[in-house]
Amino acid sequence: MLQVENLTVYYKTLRGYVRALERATFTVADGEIMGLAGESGCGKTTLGHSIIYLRPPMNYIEGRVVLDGQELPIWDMERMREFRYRHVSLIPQYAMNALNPTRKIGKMIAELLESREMNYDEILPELKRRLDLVQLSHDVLKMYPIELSGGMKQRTVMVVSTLLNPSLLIADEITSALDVSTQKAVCEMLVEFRDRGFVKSTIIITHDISILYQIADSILVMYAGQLSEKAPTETIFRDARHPYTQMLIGSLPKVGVRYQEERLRGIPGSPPQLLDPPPGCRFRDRCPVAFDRCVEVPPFLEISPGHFVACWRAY
Amino acid sequence: MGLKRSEFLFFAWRNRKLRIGVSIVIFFVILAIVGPFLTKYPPNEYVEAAAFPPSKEHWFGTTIFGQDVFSQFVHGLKATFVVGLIGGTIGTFLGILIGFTAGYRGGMVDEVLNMVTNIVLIIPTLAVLIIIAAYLTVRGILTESVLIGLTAWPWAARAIRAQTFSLRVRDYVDLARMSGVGSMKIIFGEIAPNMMSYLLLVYILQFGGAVLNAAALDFIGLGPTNTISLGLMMNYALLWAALPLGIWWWFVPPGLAITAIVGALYVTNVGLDEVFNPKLREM
Amino acid sequence: MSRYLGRKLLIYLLTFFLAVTIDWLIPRLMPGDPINVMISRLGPRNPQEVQLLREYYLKIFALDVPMWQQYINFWKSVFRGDLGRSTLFFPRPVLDIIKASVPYDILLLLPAILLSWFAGNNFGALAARRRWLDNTVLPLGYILTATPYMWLALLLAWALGIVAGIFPIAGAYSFDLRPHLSWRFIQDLLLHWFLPFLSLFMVMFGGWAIGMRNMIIYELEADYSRYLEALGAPQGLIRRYAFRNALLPQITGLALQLGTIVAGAVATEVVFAYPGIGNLIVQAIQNQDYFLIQGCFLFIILGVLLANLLIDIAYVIVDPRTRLGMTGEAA
Amino acid sequence: MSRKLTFVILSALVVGSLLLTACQPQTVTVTVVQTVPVKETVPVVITPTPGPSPVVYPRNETLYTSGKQWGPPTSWNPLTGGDIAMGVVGLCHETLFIYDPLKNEFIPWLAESGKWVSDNVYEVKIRQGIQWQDGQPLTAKDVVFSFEVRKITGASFSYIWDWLEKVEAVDDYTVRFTFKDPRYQEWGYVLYSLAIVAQHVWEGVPEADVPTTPGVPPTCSGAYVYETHSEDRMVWKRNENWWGTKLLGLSVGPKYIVDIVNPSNNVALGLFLKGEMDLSNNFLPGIATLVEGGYGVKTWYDDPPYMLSANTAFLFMNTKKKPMDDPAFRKAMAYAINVDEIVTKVYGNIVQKANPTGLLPVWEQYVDQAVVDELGFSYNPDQAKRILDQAGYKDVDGDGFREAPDGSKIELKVIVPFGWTDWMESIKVIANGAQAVGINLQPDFPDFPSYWEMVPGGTFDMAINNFGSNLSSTPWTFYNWVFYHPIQDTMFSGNFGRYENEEVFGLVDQLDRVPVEDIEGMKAVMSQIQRIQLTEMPAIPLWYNGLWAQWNETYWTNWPSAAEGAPKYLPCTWNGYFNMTAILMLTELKPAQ
Repeated sequence: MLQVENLTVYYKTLRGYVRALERATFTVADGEIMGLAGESGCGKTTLGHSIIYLRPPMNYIEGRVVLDGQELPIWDMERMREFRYRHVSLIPQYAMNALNPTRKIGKMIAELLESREMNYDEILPELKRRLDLVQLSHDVLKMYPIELSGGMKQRTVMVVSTLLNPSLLIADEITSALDVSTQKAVCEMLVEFRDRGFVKSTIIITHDISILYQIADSILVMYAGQLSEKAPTETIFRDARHPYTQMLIGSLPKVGVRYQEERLRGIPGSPPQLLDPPPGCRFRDRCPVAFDRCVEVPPFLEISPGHFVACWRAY
Repeated sequence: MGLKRSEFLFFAWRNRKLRIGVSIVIFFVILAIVGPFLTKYPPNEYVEAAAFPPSKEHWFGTTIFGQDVFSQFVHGLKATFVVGLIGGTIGTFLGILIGFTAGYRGGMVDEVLNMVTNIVLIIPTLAVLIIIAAYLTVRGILTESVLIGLTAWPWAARAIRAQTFSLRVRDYVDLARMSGVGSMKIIFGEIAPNMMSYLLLVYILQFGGAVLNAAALDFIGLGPTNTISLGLMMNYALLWAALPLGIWWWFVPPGLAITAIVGALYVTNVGLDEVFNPKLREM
Repeated sequence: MSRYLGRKLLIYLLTFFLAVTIDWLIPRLMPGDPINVMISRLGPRNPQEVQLLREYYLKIFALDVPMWQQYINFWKSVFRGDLGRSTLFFPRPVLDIIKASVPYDILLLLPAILLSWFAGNNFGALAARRRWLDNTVLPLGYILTATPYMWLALLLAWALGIVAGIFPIAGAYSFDLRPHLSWRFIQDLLLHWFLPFLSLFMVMFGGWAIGMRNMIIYELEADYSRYLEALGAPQGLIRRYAFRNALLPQITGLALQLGTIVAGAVATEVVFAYPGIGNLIVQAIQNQDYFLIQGCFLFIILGVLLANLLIDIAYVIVDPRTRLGMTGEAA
Repeated sequence: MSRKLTFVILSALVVGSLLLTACQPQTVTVTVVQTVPVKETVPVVITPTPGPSPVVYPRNETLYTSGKQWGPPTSWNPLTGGDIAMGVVGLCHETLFIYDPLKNEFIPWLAESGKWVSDNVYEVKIRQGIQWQDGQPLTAKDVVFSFEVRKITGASFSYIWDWLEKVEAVDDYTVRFTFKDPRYQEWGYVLYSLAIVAQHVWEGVPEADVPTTPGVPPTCSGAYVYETHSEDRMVWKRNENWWGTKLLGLSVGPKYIVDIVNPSNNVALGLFLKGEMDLSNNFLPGIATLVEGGYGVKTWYDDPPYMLSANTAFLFMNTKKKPMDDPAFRKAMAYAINVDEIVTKVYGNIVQKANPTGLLPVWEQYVDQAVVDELGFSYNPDQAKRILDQAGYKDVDGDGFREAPDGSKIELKVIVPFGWTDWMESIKVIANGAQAVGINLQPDFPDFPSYWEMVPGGTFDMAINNFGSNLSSTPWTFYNWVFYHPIQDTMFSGNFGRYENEEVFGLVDQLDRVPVEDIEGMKAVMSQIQRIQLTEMPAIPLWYNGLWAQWNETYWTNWPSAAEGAPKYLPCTWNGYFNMTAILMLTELKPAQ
């Protein structure tokens, strides 16, 4: 069970703070796979990363992250180290390059585990079982990353990241570099990992909502550093309340077709820049239904069980 | 890498390394230009008693023959910048030409050029320079600069080749190629602009390398035979026993200037790298 | 791996071929007639005498056959280890003279290159970790690497040799000694060796330290470092990986730097009158002893080629990517 | 990578290379270039003195010198006309006489006496009891052989056979020389310069190899035995059985003489200031300051010019080229050169300005002052301009430089070898002087071999040279150099400007035939030569190079100098100076303690 309260993280730049994430409050239940969607630069990666790996130029401003009842010291790189991997783990966007090119994979895992005071040999049987599960030969352990194909690397990273059965797994854009068939396999694996209890909760960060339709239990939509809407997947697709979510869904060409462009062309205008964002609802300028009230920041309210939205029109 | 000009200037000014490096270089450039007017002594004229330590009259003292060291110094500075400018330009130009061609054309052209580059890279530059320089009985700053430029390109060619290679396979270049844009247009329209910052860094390193190479050549006695340079000053100082006689003001300034200029160029290089490469930017 | 080394070997062979050919051309392209120099030294007084001497020397320098024959003969003698005779040190064979100098170059260059490489890399890695080191000592690295070799040599010779009077500033050993195996001689040898070594070491050290520092910073930003960090690996492990991976370009850098190092060694040897090849080649040039220039040039090329080969082998050992045939751009 | 392992390897390498250097055998090339051994021959080379050689030369028994060797020693063969190692003639090989230029007298050496028995017959008595270093006696037949062997092409002194008819041994210790053309002046020079070699060593050497074999270690008769050499030094060891001790009661002080190859002024001066070198025959810049500055540096004189004069530096002008073929132009050049500036600025007063005749101070008595007063020149740019104006050299095109009377441009170069720093600075002064009077003269510094190809080859415009103007027993050597004749394709031995004048050539030849004792006769001839010289100005005497010699008394004392009571011998290790009394300097040196 992940509880995020009022989490605010800025980027420190030479020109001032970029308000990349503001007042994020939501929960992810045990066993829940939550999709985190939005345009590039909306703060979804910031949100994902700040839970596990908050480092400069990211700046912790305020808020709490509680995992299984225990507060994560996300503002402290050193203290946070203990929680990483065991409790929170990450499948990074750059999974293709995530493995040290000059170490054999088995050796790298061994060194990683030993650096966390764990015994590689004890974990090895389980590691092999999981390699079987993702249909990787055990020989992978004796290989260098360069000897693996992209898909193999991706699966290896998934196995490595979930090896210690973390409570929370953050999967960051894991499908963007893969072809459609591999994409599907990877997604199914994520579900399987959850089903087998390797991970409790999962956050999948993606700009590709169609992926989420297949595997996510719920979807959280972000816009310009703020949460717009969170609801079970079905609700989001059938009954989205935030105009932005509606436009996002509406802009999808067809469910299941891979969407390549980073920016959604269907929505006119572009998100405000976050260095000095305008007050009120940040979607206001692009919103077809904006009205006077929108100059105030809309709260992120639960309008029906499990359905949260931040829009004056939706309450 | 696609920094806008205003943005570039903004970050450039904010970067301390860049500020320091550029200031030092500019200082010496000004000294090289203005210096000759600050001294009333021609560089090789006997103006005063021998081996005077620095004084009000002779800021850097005099040589064992009674030549004004400051005057030689500022004239030598000028030569240093000429060598850096010409040698650096030729070296960079050849590097770009060969590196671009190899990286962009690929295939056999690349294979052959790469092999040539590797061969030239292995043969020690100085050994070749020594031979060429010994061959020329009359040598001037210009010849020297050209020689240095002609032998300094291989590493630049290799680096540029690698860069071009990575840019060549980018989507937008593919797109341009598919839509039938000519090679030259792609190189100068698509690839070159994306490499400008990189080329600037290469140029700075070539400049510094040329200055150091020239100093070494001059010092060994293969430099210009008809003018003064910083390397020659050190050469003369050694030949004329400035060490045992303790005439330190003869050999300290020229070396110091070279070190300062080249060092400042390197620091500028790092600063620029930080400006161009946001990952390295200081926050 | 065999493909990688095979390509390298081909390049080396081509380089060697080219170098020997250039080498052969040297005395034939250079201005001035080495034979005339020899004859004039003997000061003949009439034309018949000049003719006699000319024939005599043409034979000695193997210049009395047609060009193509000379070229073939040159290759033959290179493989026989016969580099002809020096005109400056006539009638000594060039190989003899070079053989007397090479030990000093090994003595000077090998420790200077290797020690500066190790020390520089370690220091650079340290600087990348400690901000204060990075900000205070690193500028020193920039200054060192921008220093002309001979200037540092002059400064050291002046400060430690002349002013402080601790070290001798010329030669490889004192003039009151004959080379022999004893502590006194070794001590004397080391005392003469130290300043040239130090000046080479310091300049190179600066370059390696800066290179390493920059590489480490790149590596620490690399994806695999971030992944490890996200998985809570301690800094120690991450740095270890970064160091190891940063070392690879530094090995390649060593190969690239060899040419510059040779140049630096020449200037340094001149300052300290150190009897290595560098000093020899400058003497040979000043006296237009083409056969000696030839010999020195060939030796330098051979040395650099050999060093490159060793570096390549070392590279293959440490970088799995080359071993697996995915050559990319290694050296 | 294991850093520890690398360190171990590294240390092993360092130690290994140290040992390698240490064990490097001191290559004494004992092999001889033996091409065609036709008959049973005695090898040139004899085994070095038996017994272990020391590895450390005791400082108080060793004399360190420098100045002769500019490159590593390569030849120990006194028969070669080329460069031989320091001391080969003088320390090792000896001559019949030695000559004392300060007293202008010949001192019998291997010879006991020598005299002209008729106009064209000279007879020498050899001392009895002289032994070669291998124990064989030195007799008249060695002397005869030493002259006969000079008939080989390429051997040094082969020219004596142009005027020598025969040499014969009258008995074991008497040699008679019969001349077809007795050249008394030149013969005097030969008597103290020609090295006597051992017949039993040299007769086995194939003729063709005689001028080229390095001949190491040499067998000689002198006070020193070859010890060792390397790239940067030549070491001699005292011959404890030297005949001089028995027969003359002389003994040389230093047990070892280590001659150091000049690496650079810098190194030489450094060693010298540290007392690691006893006698430096280098030109050391700044020596004046050191003498005055209490560094313990001693020179012949305590005041400028500090040194004796050894030779005259001339500016040669190529008289086969325009405009140097014009005496007026040459004369103008003489007036345009500010020699005083060279003397004071470049040399710091350690050299002296040359007399307009160029004759060295020891030959002062031969200068015809009346001629000099009438025709002599001195620095005077206005006079130079006047001469040029009168001769029609005018700046026609207004570029600041004069054109030749026929309107052609004048662009000239003055050359000296690169790295000869004092000369390099000097020609800058000369070029400045020439430019100041409107002659476009630029300094240029080719490498020595190029220089030495251009100068004898006659392809230069102007050049400084002093090679043959050395101190000797006769001013004839000086004039023979300035007016060397006949003019050939390659002028190796002087008259580089190729000045052609049969009258003066005849006078020089005539001087050669004046008996050595006939001072007045010599003066009469030389006065005529000087008149032509100063009128025609074929070459311009500039300054007297010093007999560069500076020493310190840390380890050796009783050095020769101008000081009262000091020995009056030449303190110089250059070629030819040991037989001009420098060997006697060694007999006077005393250890400091």
